[in-house]
Amino acid sequence: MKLAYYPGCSLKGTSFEYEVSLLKILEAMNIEIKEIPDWNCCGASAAHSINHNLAIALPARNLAIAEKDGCESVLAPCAACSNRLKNADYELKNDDILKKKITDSLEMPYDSKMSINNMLEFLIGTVGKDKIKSMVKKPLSGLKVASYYGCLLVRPPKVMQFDDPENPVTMDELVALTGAEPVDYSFKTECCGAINSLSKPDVVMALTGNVLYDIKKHGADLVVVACPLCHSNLDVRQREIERKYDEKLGLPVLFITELLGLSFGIDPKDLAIDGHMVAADKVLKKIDQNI
Amino acid sequence: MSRIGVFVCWCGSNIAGTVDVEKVREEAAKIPGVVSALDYKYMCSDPGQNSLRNIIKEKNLTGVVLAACSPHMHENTFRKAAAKEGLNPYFVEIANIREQVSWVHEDKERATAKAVDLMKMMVEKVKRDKPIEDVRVPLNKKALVIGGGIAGIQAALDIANGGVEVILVEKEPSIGGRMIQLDETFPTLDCSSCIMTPKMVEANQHPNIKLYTYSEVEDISGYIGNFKVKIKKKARSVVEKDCTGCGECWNACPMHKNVKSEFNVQLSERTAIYVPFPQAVPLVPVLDRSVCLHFKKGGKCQKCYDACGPKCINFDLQDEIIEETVGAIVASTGYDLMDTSMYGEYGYGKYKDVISGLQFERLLSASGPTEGVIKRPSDGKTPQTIVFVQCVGSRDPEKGVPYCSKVCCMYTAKHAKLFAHKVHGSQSYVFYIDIRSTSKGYEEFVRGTMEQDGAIYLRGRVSKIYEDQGKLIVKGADTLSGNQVEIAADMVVLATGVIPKKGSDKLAQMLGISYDKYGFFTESHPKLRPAESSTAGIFLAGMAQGPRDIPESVVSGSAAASKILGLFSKNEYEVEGTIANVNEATCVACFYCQRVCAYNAISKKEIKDRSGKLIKVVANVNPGLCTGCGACVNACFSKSIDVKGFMDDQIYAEIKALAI
Amino acid sequence: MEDKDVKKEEHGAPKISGDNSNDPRIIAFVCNWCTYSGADLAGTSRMKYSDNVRVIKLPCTGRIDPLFIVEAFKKGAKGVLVSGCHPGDCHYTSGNYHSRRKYATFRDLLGYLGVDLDRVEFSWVSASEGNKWVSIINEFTDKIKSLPGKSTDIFTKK
Amino acid sequence: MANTKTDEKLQKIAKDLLESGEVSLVIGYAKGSNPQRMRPLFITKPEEADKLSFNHHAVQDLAVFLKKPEVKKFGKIGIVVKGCDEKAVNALIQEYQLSRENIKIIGVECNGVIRQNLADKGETGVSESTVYDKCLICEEHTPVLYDFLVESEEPKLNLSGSVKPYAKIEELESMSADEKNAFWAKEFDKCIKCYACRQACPLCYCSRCIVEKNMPQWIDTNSEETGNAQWNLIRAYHLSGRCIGCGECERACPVNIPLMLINEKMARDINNMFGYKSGLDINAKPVFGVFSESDFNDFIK
Repeated sequence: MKLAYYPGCSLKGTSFEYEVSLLKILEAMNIEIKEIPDWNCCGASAAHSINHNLAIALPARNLAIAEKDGCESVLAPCAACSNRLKNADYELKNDDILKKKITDSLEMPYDSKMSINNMLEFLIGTVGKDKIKSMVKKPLSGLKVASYYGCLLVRPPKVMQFDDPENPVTMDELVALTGAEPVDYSFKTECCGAINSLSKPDVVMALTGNVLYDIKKHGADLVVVACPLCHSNLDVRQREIERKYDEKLGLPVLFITELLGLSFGIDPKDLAIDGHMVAADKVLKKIDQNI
Repeated sequence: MSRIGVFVCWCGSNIAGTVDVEKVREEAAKIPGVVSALDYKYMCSDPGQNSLRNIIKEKNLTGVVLAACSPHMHENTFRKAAAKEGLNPYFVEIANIREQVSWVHEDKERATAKAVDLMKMMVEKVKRDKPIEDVRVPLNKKALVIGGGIAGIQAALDIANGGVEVILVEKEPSIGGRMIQLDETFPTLDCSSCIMTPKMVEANQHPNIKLYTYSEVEDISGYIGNFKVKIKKKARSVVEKDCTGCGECWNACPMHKNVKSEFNVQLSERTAIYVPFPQAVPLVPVLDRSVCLHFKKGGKCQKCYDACGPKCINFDLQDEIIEETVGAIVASTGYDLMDTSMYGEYGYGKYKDVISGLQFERLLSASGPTEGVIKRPSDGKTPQTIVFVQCVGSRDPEKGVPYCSKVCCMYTAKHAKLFAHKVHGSQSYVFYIDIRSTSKGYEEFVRGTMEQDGAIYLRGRVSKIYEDQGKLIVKGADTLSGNQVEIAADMVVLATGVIPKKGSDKLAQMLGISYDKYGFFTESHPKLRPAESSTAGIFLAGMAQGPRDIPESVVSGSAAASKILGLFSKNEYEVEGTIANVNEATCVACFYCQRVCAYNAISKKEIKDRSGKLIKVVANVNPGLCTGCGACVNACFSKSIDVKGFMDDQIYAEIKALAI
Repeated sequence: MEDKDVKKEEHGAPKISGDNSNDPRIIAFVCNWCTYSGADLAGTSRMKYSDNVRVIKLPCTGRIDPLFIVEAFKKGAKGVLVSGCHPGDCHYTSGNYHSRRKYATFRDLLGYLGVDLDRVEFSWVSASEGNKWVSIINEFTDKIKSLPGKSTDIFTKK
Repeated sequence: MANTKTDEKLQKIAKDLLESGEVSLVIGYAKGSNPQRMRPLFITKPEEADKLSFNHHAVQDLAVFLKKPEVKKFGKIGIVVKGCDEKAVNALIQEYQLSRENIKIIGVECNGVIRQNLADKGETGVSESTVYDKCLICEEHTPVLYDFLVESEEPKLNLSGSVKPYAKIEELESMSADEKNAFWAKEFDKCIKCYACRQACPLCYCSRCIVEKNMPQWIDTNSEETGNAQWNLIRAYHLSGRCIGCGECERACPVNIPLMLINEKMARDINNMFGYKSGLDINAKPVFGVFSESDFNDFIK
C-alpha cells in the first residue's frame, strides 16, 4: 500500500522539528512515504472561516492528487491539516452535489476512498504497537510524560472518528510503549487558544497557562504533542507565561515523533530537539542516566 | 346476475338544489344490472329507510347504491337497514353527491354530470362486492403483564380487581421496579417505599394475580385473544414455597464484600445469595450463580445451605419454562438510565463523587447504603456543596438523545431540596437548560427549592468537571449573566437521561409491536389510542412508552387495564371483515406484504401434501390482526393479495366507469 | 358484463368528448381517513371548487397503487391526484410512509419515460384541511388546463 | 482448448462439492460450440466438472436459473457467479426466494465481459470499448459474498474515463417531457411483447406475472404502443430498487430496447433518494420493505 504524506506548511516551517523527527523514525523503521506532489495549503488558517467551497476544494485537491498517485492512505502529521482533510472528505462523502461542484472545479475526480490519518492514528494503526515496541532500544523508564491532545485531533468527533473525544488515550499508549510513564491530568483536550495566537495573546496565555500548570501539578517531566499549533503555544509562550504568573514551569514540549526517536536511541540532535524554546537538557540527561 | 338498486337522495334542497336528482335516477336506470332506481327527499329518514328495505325485499336486490351524503355520515345507517333485510351490509355503497358535489359546485348541469359519474362508479363497485363476514375471535380471558414496576403493578391490580386472572412477570428478583429505588417523591415528598410497598404486597397476595419474579418472557406467538406465552423462570436456587425470608442464608454467605448491589446502584455490596432490598416482594432470596463460591469452586461452599432452617436452598434447581395462554398483554418494561460515560468531560466513573441521580436517591434513602445520611462515595464525608447538572444526555442530539427525559427537572429540584433539609448550611447549584414543571404543584415545588431552600439555579451547560485538591471543579456557563462560572463542589449529581429498558427492542420484536428509534414502544395513535400498541391485544404502560413520571405511569397502567377489561367484557373479539386475503395459488412468498404490514398480521404458511411434504410457502393473513389498510396489496408485485371492500377489480371498475 | 360500448350509448348525461384537454378529467385517489374527511369538510363548509375532479376513496394511501395512476391515464384522465394523511398521521401507522417511497420512485420513472410530471400530483391533506383540499383541486385543475402536451398519450390509443 | 488455471480451480471446487454431496447440482459455464460464446452448464456428477470454464465471454447471469422450479427441486445448488450476478443471488435471498444454506456461491473475479455483438465479430480483448457499460461502473469485480472465490488471472480493466457508461441517461434527463416521450414511444413501439426481458431476469420470479392477471387486467396485453408502454413501465417499476444491473433483460430483447437505460437510471435515483443499492447485503431490508420518516418528501404538497 502506497502511503501519501501531506506535510502542510507547519512542518516545512515553524515546526520543522516535527518533520525532521518523523522522517528520522520512519527511516529507522524502514517505512516509506511519498510526499504528495505539488501539494497546496490545507485551508486551515483562513479559508474555512471565509469560503466554505474553498475550504473543501483546497484539501480535496491534495486528496485527489494522492488518489491519482495510487495512494489509498494519507498521513497528515499536523493536526490542523488532518482535521481539514478529514472534514473535506466527510463533506464530499455525504454531499453528492457539493462533490460534483468541487471535483468539477478541480477538474479532477475524487473517489472518497482515501483513508486519512493523523499522526497518532498512523503510528498506532498503520505502523502498529508491536513494530514500535520492537524499535525501542533505550526505554525512557522513570520519565513522566503528559500527553496533550488539544482540540483538532478529536473534534468534531463525528468527523474525526478518533479516540474518545473527551478522554483520548492514544498518545498515552504510545508514551507507555517508550517505557515512560504517562501522566493523567485534567486538561488533555482543553483549548490552547491557538485561534487567538496573534490577535489576543492574553487569552492564549491564560488558556495555555491552565494546561501547563495542571501538567506541572501532576508531576510531569515533559509534554508531548502531535500538533504544531499546540506545540508553538506550549513551547514558545512558556517563558512569557512563567513571567506573567510568576511561577516556574520548565516543561520541555516535544513532538511524539521526537519522544519515539529518543526511545529508538536516535541522537537528540538528529531529532532537532535542540530546536525548541524550552530546553530539554534536563530530560535528556535523565534519559541518559537510565542506561 | 347483479340486481342493483340505486337510491338518489334529495337531502331536501341540499342535493336537489344543485343536482338534477331525477336525471341521476334516469341515468341509473339505464345501467345494466340496475333493476330499480328511485329518488326520495330524505333517504336517511324512517320512510326513506323503509322504502330501501321494501325494495331490497321486493326486487331481491344483490346490491344497493345510495347517491346521498358522505359515507362518513350515513353508511352505517344504510348498512344496518340493508342487513335487516338479510343483505350483506357490505353490499351497500355510497356515492357522495352532497359533500363532493352539491355543496361544492354551482353549475347544475356539470354538477349533475359529476353526480352521475359518482353514482356509476359505485354501481360498478357494488356489482363486484363479495360477501364479507365480520371476524370473531374467541378470547382467553387472562392477561399477561410484562414488567412489575409501578405501571405494571397498577395494571395488574386493576385487571385483577376486575375479576380477571393476571400473570405478572418480572425480570428482577423482586417487583417494585424503579419506583421502589426512589427516596421521596415529588412534589409531595411522600416516601416512595411507604406508598409502593403496600401495592407490591397487594399484588403478591391478590388471588387473581400469579407472580413470576426472576423470570423473563422467552417467546410469544399467536394473536389477540390467544397469545401463547413461554416464560422462563430462572433458577433461583431457593424453593420459594418453603422460604421464610429469615435472612440466615445471606448472613452466612462469605461473599459479602465482593459484589456491587444493583439495587443500590453500585454504592454498596451484596452477598451472592441475596434479596435486593429488605422489603422485597416476594421476600425470597436469589442465589447469583455467577459469583457464588458453590458454583465457582466446585460445590465446596454450602454455608447458606447449612444456615437455612427449613432447608429450602437447592443448588440443583434448573431454569423452568412455563407456558401460559392469555388473551391480552400489557408491556410495561420501564427504563434504564443512559450510560454517561460518553460525557468524558464530566468524569463519571473516573471521579467517585460524580454520581447519577438514581445513586443520589439511594444516598438519600433511609434504607440506602448510608441509611439516609448524605455521604460522598470517595471518603464518606458529608458534602457541603453539591452541583446538580441537568440534561445529561437528554436534549443533546450530538451525544445523547434529542428528547426531554421529563422527570429530571423535578427530581433535581427534589434532590436540592432534600439536601438542604438534611445538611444545614449546605449549598447546591443547579445547571439547567429550561425548567419543565408543568403538572399540579410542580412549579411551586421548584420555586420552593429556589426560594426557601436556597438552591442557586444557573441557566447553562457544564463544559468540564475535574478534580483539584479534593474538590470537583465544575466549569460551566451562566447564560443569564453571560459569565463563565467555576464552582468548587464536594459532589456532583448528574441528572442522567432515561432510555428504554435494555432488551425492550427484543421484546417488541417478539411481541410484534412497533418501537421508535430509541426503543420506546409506539402507541397505536399518539393522541387517541395512547394505551394501545400497533398490535391488537397488546397494550402499553409506563416509561417503556417514553419518559413520564409516577402519576402518569399509574394512569397509563390503569388505562391499559381498563382497555383489557373492556375487551374481556365480551366473549369474542369482533373485527370488521374488510381484511386482506391471499391468493395462495399465485403467491410466491417474497413477503413484501409482511414487511409493510404495520400490524404483524402476515405470517408464513406452509402448504403440505398428505404425506407431510412441503409443497410451497405462502403468506397468510391473521384475521384478528389485519385492519384492512391494504398496504400489502400495494406491496405485492403479482397482486396475489387483495383487501375485501377495496378489491383490485372494484377499483379498476370504478376507474373504468369514469372512462372518457 | 359491463362493457364500454354499452356505456357510451346509454349514458347521455352532459358528456365530455374524447379529447378533454379543455375540460380535463381529473381523478383523485384519496385515503378514507384524512383527505376524504378533508374533502367532506370542504363540503360542509360549502367551499366551492372545480368540478373536474372525481374522487375514488380507498382505506389508506398504502392501498393506492401506482397502477391506479396508469389506469386513470389509460381511461383518459388528464391529471391524477393522490392524497392522504400527513406523515405521522396515518390511521394505519405507516401506510403513507411506505407509499411515499413508492410514489417518489414511480413518479421519477414516469417522468423519465416522458410523462409530464405536472399531470401527477401528490398531497397530504388532513381532515381539518378543507381549504387546502379546495386550493389543491383548483390549482391542479388550472395547471392541467394550461398544459399543452399530450404526454400521457403513451398509455392511450391514438 | 486448454484449461486455464481459473478453469481448473472451478472444476476442482465443483468436483469437490458434488463428490462430498454438499450440493446436488452445479450451475456454471462451459465453452460453447463457438469459442466466442460461453453457454450455461448444469452438472450433477463429479466427472462432468471438467467441462466447467470461465472467461470474459461468460456473459449470462446464471442466477436466472435459480428461480426455475426444475432447478429448485435439486435443493442444494452450487452456482458460478460474477460479481454482478452474485448480487442477484443476494437479492433472491433477501426476498426469501432462496436460502443461504441451500446455495454454495462460487464467485469468480471478473474484469468485465465482452459485448456479445463484438465477440461474435471476433473481439477477444477486454477493454473499455469492448465490455458492457455495466462493467464500466462495476464496483463488485470481486463478488461481495461467496463460499469460494476464484481469482482472475486476467489483467484489470483499465478505465481512462473516455467511454462514458450509460451516457444516454444524462441526455434523456435533460430533455423535455415531450422529447422523452417521443424517444420512449419510438423504443416501445418496437416491443413485440415476447416477455424475454422478464424471462431473462433473475429477479422476475413471480409465478403469475401482473401482466397475466386478467381480473382486472391492469396491463394491456396488446403489442401496440399503449400496451407496450404499460408493460415496460411496470416491468421497470417492479424492478426499481431491486434490479442488480446484470443487463440480461436488455441482452435478451430481440428488438434492442435499451432497457438498461431505465434500470440504471432507477438504480441511481433510488440510491440518491434512499441510499439503497440492491443485492449488496443479504441481511439488508429491501428498499420497499421499509421506510424512513425523513424520506424524500419534496414532491408532495
